[in-house]
Amino acid sequence: MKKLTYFPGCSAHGTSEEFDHTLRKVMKTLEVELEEIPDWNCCGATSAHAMTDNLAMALPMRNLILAEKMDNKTMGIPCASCYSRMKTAKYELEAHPELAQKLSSIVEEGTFKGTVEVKSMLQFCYEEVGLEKIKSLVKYPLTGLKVACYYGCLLTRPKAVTQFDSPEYPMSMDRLVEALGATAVDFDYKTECCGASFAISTPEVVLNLSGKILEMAKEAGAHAMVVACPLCQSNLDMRQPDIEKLQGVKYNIPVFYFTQLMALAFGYPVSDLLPGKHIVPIEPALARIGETEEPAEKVTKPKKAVEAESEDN
Amino acid sequence: MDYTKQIQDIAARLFSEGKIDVFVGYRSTGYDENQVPVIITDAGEVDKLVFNDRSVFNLVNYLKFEQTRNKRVGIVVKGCDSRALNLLLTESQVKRDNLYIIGIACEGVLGEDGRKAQNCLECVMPDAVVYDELLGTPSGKREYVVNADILEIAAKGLTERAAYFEDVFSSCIRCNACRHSCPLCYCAKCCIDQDSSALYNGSNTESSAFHALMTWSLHLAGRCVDCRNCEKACPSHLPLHLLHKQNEMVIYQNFQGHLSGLVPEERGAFYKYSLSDPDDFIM
Amino acid sequence: MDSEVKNKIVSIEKPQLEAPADWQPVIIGILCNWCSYAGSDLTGTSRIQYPPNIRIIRVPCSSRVDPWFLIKSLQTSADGVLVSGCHPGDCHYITGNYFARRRFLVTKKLLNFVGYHEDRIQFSWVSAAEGPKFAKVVEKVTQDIRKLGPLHLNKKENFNR
Amino acid sequence: MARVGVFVCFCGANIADFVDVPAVVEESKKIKDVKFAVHYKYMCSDPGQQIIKDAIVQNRLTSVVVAACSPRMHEKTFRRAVAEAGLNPYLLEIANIREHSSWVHQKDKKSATEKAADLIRMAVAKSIANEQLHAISVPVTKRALVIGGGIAGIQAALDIADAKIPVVLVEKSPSIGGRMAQLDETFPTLDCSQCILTPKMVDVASHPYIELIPYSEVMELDGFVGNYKVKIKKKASYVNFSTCTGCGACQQKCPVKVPNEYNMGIDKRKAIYTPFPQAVPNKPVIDANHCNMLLKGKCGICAKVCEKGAIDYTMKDEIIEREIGAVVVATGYDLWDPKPYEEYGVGRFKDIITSLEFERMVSANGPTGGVPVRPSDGKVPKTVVFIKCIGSRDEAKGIEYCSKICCMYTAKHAILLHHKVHDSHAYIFYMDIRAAGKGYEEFVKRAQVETGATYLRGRVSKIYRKDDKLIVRGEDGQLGQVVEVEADLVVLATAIIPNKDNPDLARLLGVSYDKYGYMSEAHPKLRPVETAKAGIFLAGCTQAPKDIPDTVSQASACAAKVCGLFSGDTMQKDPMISTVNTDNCSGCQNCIKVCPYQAITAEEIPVARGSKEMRIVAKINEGVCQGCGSCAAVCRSMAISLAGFTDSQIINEIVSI
Repeated sequence: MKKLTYFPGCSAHGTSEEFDHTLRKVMKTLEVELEEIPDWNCCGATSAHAMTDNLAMALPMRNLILAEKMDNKTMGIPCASCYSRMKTAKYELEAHPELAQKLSSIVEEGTFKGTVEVKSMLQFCYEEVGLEKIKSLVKYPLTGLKVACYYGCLLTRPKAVTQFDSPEYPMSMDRLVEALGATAVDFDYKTECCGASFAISTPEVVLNLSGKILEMAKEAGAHAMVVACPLCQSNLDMRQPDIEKLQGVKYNIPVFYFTQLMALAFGYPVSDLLPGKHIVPIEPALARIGETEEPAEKVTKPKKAVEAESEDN
Repeated sequence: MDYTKQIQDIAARLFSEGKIDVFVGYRSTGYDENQVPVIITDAGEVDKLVFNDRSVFNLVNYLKFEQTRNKRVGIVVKGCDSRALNLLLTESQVKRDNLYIIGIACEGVLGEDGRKAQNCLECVMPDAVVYDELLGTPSGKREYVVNADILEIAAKGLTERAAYFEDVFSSCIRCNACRHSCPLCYCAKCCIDQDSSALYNGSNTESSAFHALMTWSLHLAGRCVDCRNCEKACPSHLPLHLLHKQNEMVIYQNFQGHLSGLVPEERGAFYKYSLSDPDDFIM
Repeated sequence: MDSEVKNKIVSIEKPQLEAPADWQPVIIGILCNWCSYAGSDLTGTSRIQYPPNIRIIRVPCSSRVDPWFLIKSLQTSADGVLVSGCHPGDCHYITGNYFARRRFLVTKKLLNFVGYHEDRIQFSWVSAAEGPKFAKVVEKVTQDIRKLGPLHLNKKENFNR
Repeated sequence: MARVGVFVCFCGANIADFVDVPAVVEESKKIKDVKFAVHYKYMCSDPGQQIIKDAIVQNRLTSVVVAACSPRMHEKTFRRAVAEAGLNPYLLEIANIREHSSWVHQKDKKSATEKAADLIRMAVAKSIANEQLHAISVPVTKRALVIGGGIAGIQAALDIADAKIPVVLVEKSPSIGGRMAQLDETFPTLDCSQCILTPKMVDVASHPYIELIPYSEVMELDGFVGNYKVKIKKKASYVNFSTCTGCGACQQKCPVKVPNEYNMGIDKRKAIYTPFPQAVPNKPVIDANHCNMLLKGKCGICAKVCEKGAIDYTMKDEIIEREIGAVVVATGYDLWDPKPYEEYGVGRFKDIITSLEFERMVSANGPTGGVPVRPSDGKVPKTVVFIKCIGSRDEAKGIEYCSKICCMYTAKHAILLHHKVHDSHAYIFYMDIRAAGKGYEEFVKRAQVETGATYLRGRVSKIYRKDDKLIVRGEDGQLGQVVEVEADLVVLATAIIPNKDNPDLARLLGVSYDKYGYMSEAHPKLRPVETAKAGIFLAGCTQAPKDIPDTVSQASACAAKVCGLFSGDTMQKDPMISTVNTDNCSGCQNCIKVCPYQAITAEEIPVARGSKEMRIVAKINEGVCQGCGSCAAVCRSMAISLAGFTDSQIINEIVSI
């Protein structure tokens, strides 16, 4: 059993409960034990780093120090914001040891050593678990489901800090959902801005930007979108009715966390996806699973599916 | 280790066959058990020759003198001596055809204290590497060990070292015996003797000794074979081997394990290079 | 030499001579004509500023530098020496700097062995295009030497007097 | 007794503003042996030089120190002046108080002044040890090597050959012509590239003084100016050029198709091919990496169809050696790969092409017959977006410099697009329009006014697909708005980078190159075509990005330099070389090992005059020695000394500080 230091972040206990919930299920299947950091604190996103540099470093530094005390190589973070803060802090503190020195007067938990790797859960699945393993565990391939993978702004940027995937046209999530059997459509808007933190101050900005993303996803032929960030999810999902009202079109594009699709493919029931948390109903998209476009394929495919099922039983 | 008889026989044979004009060997001083080098020109003198663990001097030094120059010479060489000879051959100072070399598979010679000499304990190649005839049983090449004195000095720290070497350099009387006794110091005119040279200013102050000894040791860096003729010749008993061994260590550790004179035709470490030489000390 | 010993060597310095308040380190810079001297010229044409303590001597190639130039420098006039040449592979004379590199390493270590701080003699590769790098190198060397203090006071022999 | 004169230059304000020149002169006067010291506003000027000459005569000076700019700048000038006053020119030393003092210590006049005085003290000390030297005459091989057969190489070769000097022209590919042969029409006159280039190519092939060696590369260069020896690898062409008639039957029948480099891979060529119909020489070569016969031993069709029996599969690479006196390097440029522009979808969207691909499309002999088409569906594009500065002036993704020609060729592309597709519209995103050159600004105006191309000042931030269009989103900086253009085709004006082999070639030739890989000229303004290595010259984009007029001028300049070099039967060589004092030489021959030029040999001389006994000493070939001083530094007995940089000179400098 592999062990992973886990930093859930505030949204995992609230708005993105379904992310956390399915993540824990999926990790169980992948034989990864999540060890939550005891007494973790706010990552410092938005408010802290918008106001004071020291606090923006000190908050994640404390988490990093706590994580270093645990005996694992890697610290996994589901939320892209938390990930970005943590990763940036690690990068800065390593580059400027004098900063760590200075902040040690605020953080009493110990000294920063930089021994723990910080990874987003997507990166962890992609790099440490591996697509091969994920593929081997798929019980119900998501064949027929076309999804647009949306990475948002922080998962792969800035490149110097994240050192993961392409900053402009990443492919890791696309490859992951393809391993689950779904089809990842070519999606040119996968790293465009969703409006993120303007959600409260200037919602129109969010509606415009997220609206464009949905439009392009639809254009690309996606049944659903897949994300790895709670803020992306809430902007695209929760605001979809408002966007539709503004633009006068109907999208009906549910927005999944990649872990939800993994859970589904690994054989967990739909109820484990916490469908109640979604504003846009997920059922129409899920109904696409098993659908095939070319009639020629229809003859062969069910046969394989039957075989696969009989093996499972 | 006593090859007195064999060497006497060989020398007698060489003289009788007319193969050599002179023979360079060791003779006993008759005082304690000390030996000195001897150059004999006649078969009748061969009974002077001795060889045992008191045969410390590197006879190769005598190949640069008038008595042996351009003559056919028979000579006795131990491992270290033969390495120096190898270098002299490479640097065209002697002709191989003129030499009859009696190589010794050396078991180590004794130091002044009557115990095995330090350089013999640390010797990397006790067997002669160039010879016409080898006496004794070869024991083969040995692992390189860093000189114990170097480590001791290096561990001292800069201030102490500076003081230590200030003492060393100020004790030098610039007699140049070290140079005279070194088999590899054969220059027609030594750089530290040249009138025009800013190296030599006629004085034997600490600073000029420092300059001379440093330059001298760098001229031997990558060539010195650790025979310690210089140290034995020094009337001030300066630990000259420290400088040589320091250079030897740096060269061995950084330049592909270079050790002087082990291989025929191989020149000193400063006359070749490798693309992979250390570069990290350079900005 | 094991690293522990090595660390010790660089961390201790000769007893510091009491430097007068207005003491300025004297640094001799020996630069190869084709790369580093040209690079230092470029530093000038680019008006990049650096500390004024270095006195530059032009040689055709770093391979012209005989170790005793360095010994002589430290002994007579300089508190530190910088030798700079072309990057490996870029030597105007093809292989000069490779030979020089070997001598430099041995000389540096030997001087350190007899009591000179490693920073007293420094080396760099500066190409003709690396004006900014030259300034940085001089800055570093000057800083290092300033930290180490004077090597000799009242010993300054004037060649002409 | 030495009598040294010190001449301190103000260099206008360059030195005088940051160094107290009069104080420096006063300080210089205090130096023992200095008999004369003076300052002047411009020492290098005619009256300045006259001051030096007069002082030499009046004060019977034995050596001269000029404190001014870098010796790399004016050493020659002052040497000449000193010589004209009757003093040996090598008794001059320069104290570099401009580059090494006034320019780099501008905030500390006191220190700069002290340093200047010190530099002069060092130069005086050195000059006292200077010796009279005399330039060395060496014979010259009057044959030039030109590397690269693009327009630069062609022009240089023709100009040199027209002066009746034999030229060896080496070209890497099977035909000369280079990048210019790929162009359609050329700015700012829109004359057809082929029409002006191909006659020159034919001239090269038929010129009695040019030896064209195509499909070959330079392997080694030994020697020194006037006396180089070059080894050229002639790659196996597998076609016997002397029997081949160039009929083309082999190319028709060859079954193997390979992306066509000449057309930027838009169409295919065969494994046996001539790069383009107007190629010179117009003989095919077999691409060994793709030929079935050479790879698998099966096929042999070309040999079967060749009536002349010119195909020879057993041909091997051949090494050709030539003795030459000078080299012109004209290796041209490559295009920067725009892959890092992921936000544009480079590599994902077929309808994004580079400007050279566009050039090939609009070219009359191009793969699409002169009409631009979309690679995705073959349709003729109506709206084309051109994006400039792709990789150029982009520190984050590309390179810092301006590629110089993109503004002009993009304007040309807009005009050509309009010519070929009348109802089309060009949008051009640009950072600046750099149109300095004769007729250049007018040409850009023409693109804007006549063609109606829309110039948008701003960067493109993203390109995405919508249906079969590419939506180009960028900023219109003048309106301060984000604009989106629905494009059928996007053309990227990718940066010029040096030929990827440049650094290797530079190392092989022994010339320096900059961080990008361009070879470095000896002086950016005054010696733009010479390298620091005597006898090696640079033409075209080997040195920096430039357009055809500049390239041709530079090539002709190279030719003039070569002709000048070859104007006499011998040439003067710097006397700063090593000499052996045989009295001190012990004959160890270690110096031979460190000499990079094999200039040292062992020589036997009598031990004493009249003696039969011999000893070995080192002997230096003064024609071959380049004066690096490696030997002098390793000579333990100080038998070797390097003129101009002797031990005493350097030690004098060291101890004078």
